[in-house]
Amino acid sequence: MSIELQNIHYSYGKVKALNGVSLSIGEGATGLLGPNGAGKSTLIKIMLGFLTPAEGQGKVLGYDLRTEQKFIRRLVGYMPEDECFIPGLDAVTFTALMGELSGLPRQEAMKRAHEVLFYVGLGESRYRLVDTYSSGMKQRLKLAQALVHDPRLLFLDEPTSSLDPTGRQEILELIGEVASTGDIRVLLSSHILADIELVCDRVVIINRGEIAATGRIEDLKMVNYQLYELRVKGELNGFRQELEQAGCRVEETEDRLVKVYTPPDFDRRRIFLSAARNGVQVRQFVCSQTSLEDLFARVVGVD
Amino acid sequence: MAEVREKGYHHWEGQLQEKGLVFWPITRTGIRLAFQRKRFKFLFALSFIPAISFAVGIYISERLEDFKFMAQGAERTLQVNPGFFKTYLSMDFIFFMILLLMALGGAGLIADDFRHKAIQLYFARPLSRLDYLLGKAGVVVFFVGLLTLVPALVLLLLKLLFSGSFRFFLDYPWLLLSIIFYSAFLMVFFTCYVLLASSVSKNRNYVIALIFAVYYLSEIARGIFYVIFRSPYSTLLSIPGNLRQVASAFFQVKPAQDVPWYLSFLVLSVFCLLSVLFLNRKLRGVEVIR
Amino acid sequence: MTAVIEARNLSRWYGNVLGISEITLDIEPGITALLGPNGAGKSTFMKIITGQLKANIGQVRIFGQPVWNNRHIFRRLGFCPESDAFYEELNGLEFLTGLLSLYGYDRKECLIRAGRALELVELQDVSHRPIRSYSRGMRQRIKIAQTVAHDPEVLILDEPLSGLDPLGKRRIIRLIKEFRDAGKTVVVSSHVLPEVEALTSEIILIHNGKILARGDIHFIRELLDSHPHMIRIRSPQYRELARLLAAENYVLNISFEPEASAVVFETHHRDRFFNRLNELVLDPGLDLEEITSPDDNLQAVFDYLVER
Amino acid sequence: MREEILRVFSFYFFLGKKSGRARTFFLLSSAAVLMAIIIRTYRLAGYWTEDGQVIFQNFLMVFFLQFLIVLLGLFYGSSLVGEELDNRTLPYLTSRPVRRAAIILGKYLAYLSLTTIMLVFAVILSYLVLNLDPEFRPGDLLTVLRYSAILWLGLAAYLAFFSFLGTWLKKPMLVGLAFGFGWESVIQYFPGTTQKLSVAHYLKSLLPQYASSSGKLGFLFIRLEPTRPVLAVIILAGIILVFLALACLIFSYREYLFED
Repeated sequence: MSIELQNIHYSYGKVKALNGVSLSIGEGATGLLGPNGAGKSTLIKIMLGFLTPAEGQGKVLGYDLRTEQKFIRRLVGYMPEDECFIPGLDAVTFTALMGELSGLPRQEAMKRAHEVLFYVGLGESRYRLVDTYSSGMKQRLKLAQALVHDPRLLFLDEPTSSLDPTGRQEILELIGEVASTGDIRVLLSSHILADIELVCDRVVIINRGEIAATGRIEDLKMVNYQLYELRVKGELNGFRQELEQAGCRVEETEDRLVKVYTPPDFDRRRIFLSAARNGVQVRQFVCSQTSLEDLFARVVGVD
Repeated sequence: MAEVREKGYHHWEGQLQEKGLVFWPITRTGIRLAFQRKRFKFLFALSFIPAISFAVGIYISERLEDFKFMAQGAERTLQVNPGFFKTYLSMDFIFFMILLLMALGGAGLIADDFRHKAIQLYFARPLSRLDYLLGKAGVVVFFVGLLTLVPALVLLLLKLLFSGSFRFFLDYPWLLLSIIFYSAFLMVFFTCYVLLASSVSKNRNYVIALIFAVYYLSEIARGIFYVIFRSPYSTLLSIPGNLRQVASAFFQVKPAQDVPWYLSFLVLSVFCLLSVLFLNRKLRGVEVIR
Repeated sequence: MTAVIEARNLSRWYGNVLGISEITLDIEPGITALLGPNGAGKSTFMKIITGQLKANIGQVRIFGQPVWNNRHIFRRLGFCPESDAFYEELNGLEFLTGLLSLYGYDRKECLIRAGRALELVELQDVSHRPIRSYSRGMRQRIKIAQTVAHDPEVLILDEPLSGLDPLGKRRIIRLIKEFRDAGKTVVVSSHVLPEVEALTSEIILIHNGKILARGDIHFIRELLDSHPHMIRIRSPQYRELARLLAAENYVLNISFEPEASAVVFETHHRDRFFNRLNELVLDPGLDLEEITSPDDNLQAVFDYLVER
Repeated sequence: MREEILRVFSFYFFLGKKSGRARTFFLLSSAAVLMAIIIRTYRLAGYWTEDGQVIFQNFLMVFFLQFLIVLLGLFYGSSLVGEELDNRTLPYLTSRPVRRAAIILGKYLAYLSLTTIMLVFAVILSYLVLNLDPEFRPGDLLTVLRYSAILWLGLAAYLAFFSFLGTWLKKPMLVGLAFGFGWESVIQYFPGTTQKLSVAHYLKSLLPQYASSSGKLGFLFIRLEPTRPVLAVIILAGIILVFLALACLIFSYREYLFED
C-alpha cells in the first residue's frame, strides 16, 4: 500500500474541506477526480505535510504523515496546481536546484536536470529563462522538477489545466509512461475525466470533502444499451416523429447531437430504416455507455 | 553487440544524500540571481571604494615621510589603530551600500517566492523551515560579509605587510577577533532586517520602500529626540547609532554617545529575536496556500 | 448583416517575437470562437480588439470606430481578461460596484446592476466574501460578471472556461449562450475543442499568428474535401459491407479491424457515401452497431490544417 | 472629463483605503504623533524641554519635509501604474469608458487625498500634542494650517513627479529612491542655482525661517538662498502640472505589457 488514510478531517476556518476521508491506494496510477473545490488539493497537501489534519491518521509509503514528513517528501515528487517558478533562473538551473534540495549531489543534479528536461520535451529551450516560458512550457517544467529526484510516488495536481489539446495529450503520455515503469506510483488529480481515463486504472471520486466512489475504472463503467447518440444530416422532423411514435424519446443537444432513448427490446435497425425513409443520413451512430462522466455526474449530482 | 537506449522514462541510479548542507543550494542561487542584475554589479563595485581608500590610507600612513609635502597634519588623522577599523566598519556609506545592495538583491529573497508561489516547491522537498531561512540568510550574510569582514581582514593584512613587522598585531592581539565578531554581528542583524522586510509582502517595491523607510525613520527619530532632550540615550532609537555603539565596544574605542554599549546590543538583539519569531510564524502560514 | 468588429490586416509583434500577423476579420453578432494552441495569438488579437495593445500594422474598428482609448466604444464592450487577477482585498460585490461606478452610474444603479450580474452567475451567496477566498470557478464567474454587468453589446471573453470542472463549464457555456440569444456579439477564445463545439459552430482557427480557417466547422470540413474522410462502421457483417461499397468510386480506401469487427472507409464524398449506406441498410441482413467518423471533429480539422 | 476623473477617483479612494499598505503608511506617519506624545509626557513629568514651537519645527524639517512626503510620494506615485501591472489588473481599467488621462488623474487625486489624510492628521495632531496649553492662541492654528498647506504642496509635487516616473520607467523604485533621498537631500545644500533644482528648496523657501535663529536647526538653512514665496508657489504648481501632464501623455499613448 502506498497511501493509507483513515478518517482525515480538515477545515479552513469555518469551511470544511475534508470530512472524514479514508483511503487506501496501492500500485499503479490512481486518479483523484472531483469538481473544483471538492478537496483534492487539500488532500494532497495533507499527504505532503503542508497541512496538519484536524483528525485522523495516515501513512504514505509507510511513513506516518504527522511525524515522518521529511521521509515522505524525500520519496515524493509534487507537481503543484499553481503556476509557480523561481524568476530569473534558466530551466536547467531551476531543475537542478530542485534536485539538489531533494538530496541529489550537485553534479548528479545537473546531469539529471538535463535528462528530465529532455524527457518532458523542453530539451531545446532548457537554457531559456523560465520567466519567458509559455504556460504550457511551465507545466512541463513543473513535471520535470517533480521527476528530477526519481521519486517513488508522484502527486500531480491538475497537471493538464490551461493546456491546449496537443499539450494535454503529450503531458498525459509522459505521465502514463512514468506510471508504466511500474515502480513509480502516480496520484493524478483532475476534474477532467478523459485525462484520468487515459492514464489511470483506478479512480477515487471525491466530492464535498468526502469519498464518493472508488474502484477500478472498468468496474465503474457499465454499458447502458438504451441510449443511442446520433449525428445526422438532413431534415430531422419526420425522422423524429416516426421514432417518437415507435416509443422512443428523442433529444437534440445544443451541439447537434441527437440522443435517442429507446424502450427495452427495441430493434436498433428501426432507427436506420426510418432514417432512410425520411432521407436522413446517419453519420454517427454510437450506443452510449454510462461512461465515467455519467458516473461522475450521478455521484456529484449534476443537474 | 549493438545496444539501443530505450525511449521513455529512465530511473536515476544513485543514492540520495541523507545529510549535507541542505541550505547551500538556496544560498548559491540567491547570490547568482543578485549578480544577474546589471545595476547590482555596478553598485557592488562601487561599494568597495571605501575599502580601497582605506587601503591607500594605510599605505600613506606607513610612508608618511614621502607624502609629507601633500599631507600636512596627516599624522594625526592617519593613525592606524583599532579606531581606524571601527571607522571603516561603521561608516554610513558602508551601511548605505548594504541597504542598497540588499534592496536590489535581497528584497526579493522571500517576497519573490511568495509572488510566484515557489514556497511550495521548496517545502515539497525534504527541507525544514530553518533550512529555507538559512538558505536565504546565507545570501545576505555573503554580501554583508563581503563588504565588512573581508575588506577589514584584508586591511589588517595590508597593515602588517606594509609595516613589515608584527608589532601592530602584538599591540592589539584582540583586534582580529573584534573584526570577526563585530562583522558577524552586522551579518546577523542585517540578515534579520532584510529577511523580515522581504517576508511582509509579495511586492518587491513595497519591501524596498520599507527597508529604507524604517532605517531612516529610526535615524530621524534619534535626531529629533537628541535635539530636544540632549540625551545620549536617544541613540538607542537609531539603527546605525546602535550599530556604532556596539562597534565602539568591540573595538575598545570611546563610544560616540555616553550610553552603555550593552543597551544598544540588547535593543538590536531583541529586534533580531522578534524578527526570527515572526519569520517562523509567517512561513508556517505560507504552507497553507488557499 | 453588418460586421460589428472589423479587423484589417492586423499585425503585432513583441520585440522580435511574433504575436499575430495579417489578420483580417469581420465578426458578426452571435458567438464566434477563436481556437488555437497556446501561444497562437488568440490573446494578442483579443487585446488588440479591446484596446489593451496597439497593432504594429493594420487597424481595428468596432461599430465603425477605432478602439484605442475610445471611451464610447468601451461603454458597449465587455472584456474578460485571461489572467486570474483581481483586486483581491475587495469582496465580490465591491469589485462589481467599483468597476460599475467607472461607467458613471450612481450608487443605487451600481448596486442594482451588480446584484443582477451576481444573480446571473449565481454568486449572490458569496458576494460578501473577499475574492481572495474564492475558488477557481467562482473567480472565473465573477470575472464574467464584471464583463456583462454594464449590459455591453460586444463581449470579448479570453479563455473563460480554462481550469473549470464540468459543472462550472456547463454553467458558463449556458451563460454565454444566453448572451448570444440576447443578440449580443460574443467572441470566445479557447484551446479545448469539445468546449468550442458545445458553444458554437462559427470558428476561427488561429495558428502561429495567422488565421488558418474561418467559418462553420462543417463548412470548413466540406472545404477540405481533398482531405479524405474516415468513416468507421462496426457491424457483424462488416466484410459484406466492405464488399458492397468497394465498387463505389468515391471510396478511396478500405481497412479492417477484425478484432472489433469493424471496417474503416476513406472517402472524399461523404454525401454520396451516406446516401448509398441508407440504401444498403434496407437489406434486412445488415445490422449496423456503430458508425463513427474518427476525424469529424475540430481536432481533426485542426490537426489537418496545422500539418498542411 | 471631470466626471470621468471623479469616477476613477472614488473607486481608487475606496480601494486605497481598504489595502493593507494604507495602514502601514498611516502608522509610519503617525510616528510623529507618537514622538510628540513621548516628548509631551516628558515635559508633563516636569523635565525641561525646548519650546513646543521649536520642537515642532524639528518635526517639520526632519521628519515631514525630508522623509514622510518623499516616501509617500515615491511609493504611491510609482505604484499608480506599477501596482496594476504587478497585479495584472490593468485591463479592468483600460477597458472602461474613461479616458486614459482620466485614469491617471483620478488615481493621482485618490492617492493624493489618501496621503493627504495621513500627512495632515500627523501634522496637526503632533502640533497640538506639542503645543496645546493654556497659552495656546487661535492664531497658532493658522500657523499649523499653513505648514500643512506647504507640506501638502510638496507632497503633491513629489506624487506628480513619481507618477510620471512610474508611467515612464518599468522599474521606477530605485531611480525614485536615488532621486528622493539622494538628489533631493544633497542638492539643496549646493550654492547658487543648483539648489533650485530640487523640490525641497521651494518648500524651504516657503517655510518660516525663524528656526534658524534658534541655532538648533541652523545647519539646515546654512546655504538656503530662498526663492520669493510667490515664485516658489508658482514653480511648485508648475512642477505638479508639468509632470502630471507628462504622465497623462505617456499613459495615453503607451501600451503596457505584463511581465510574461
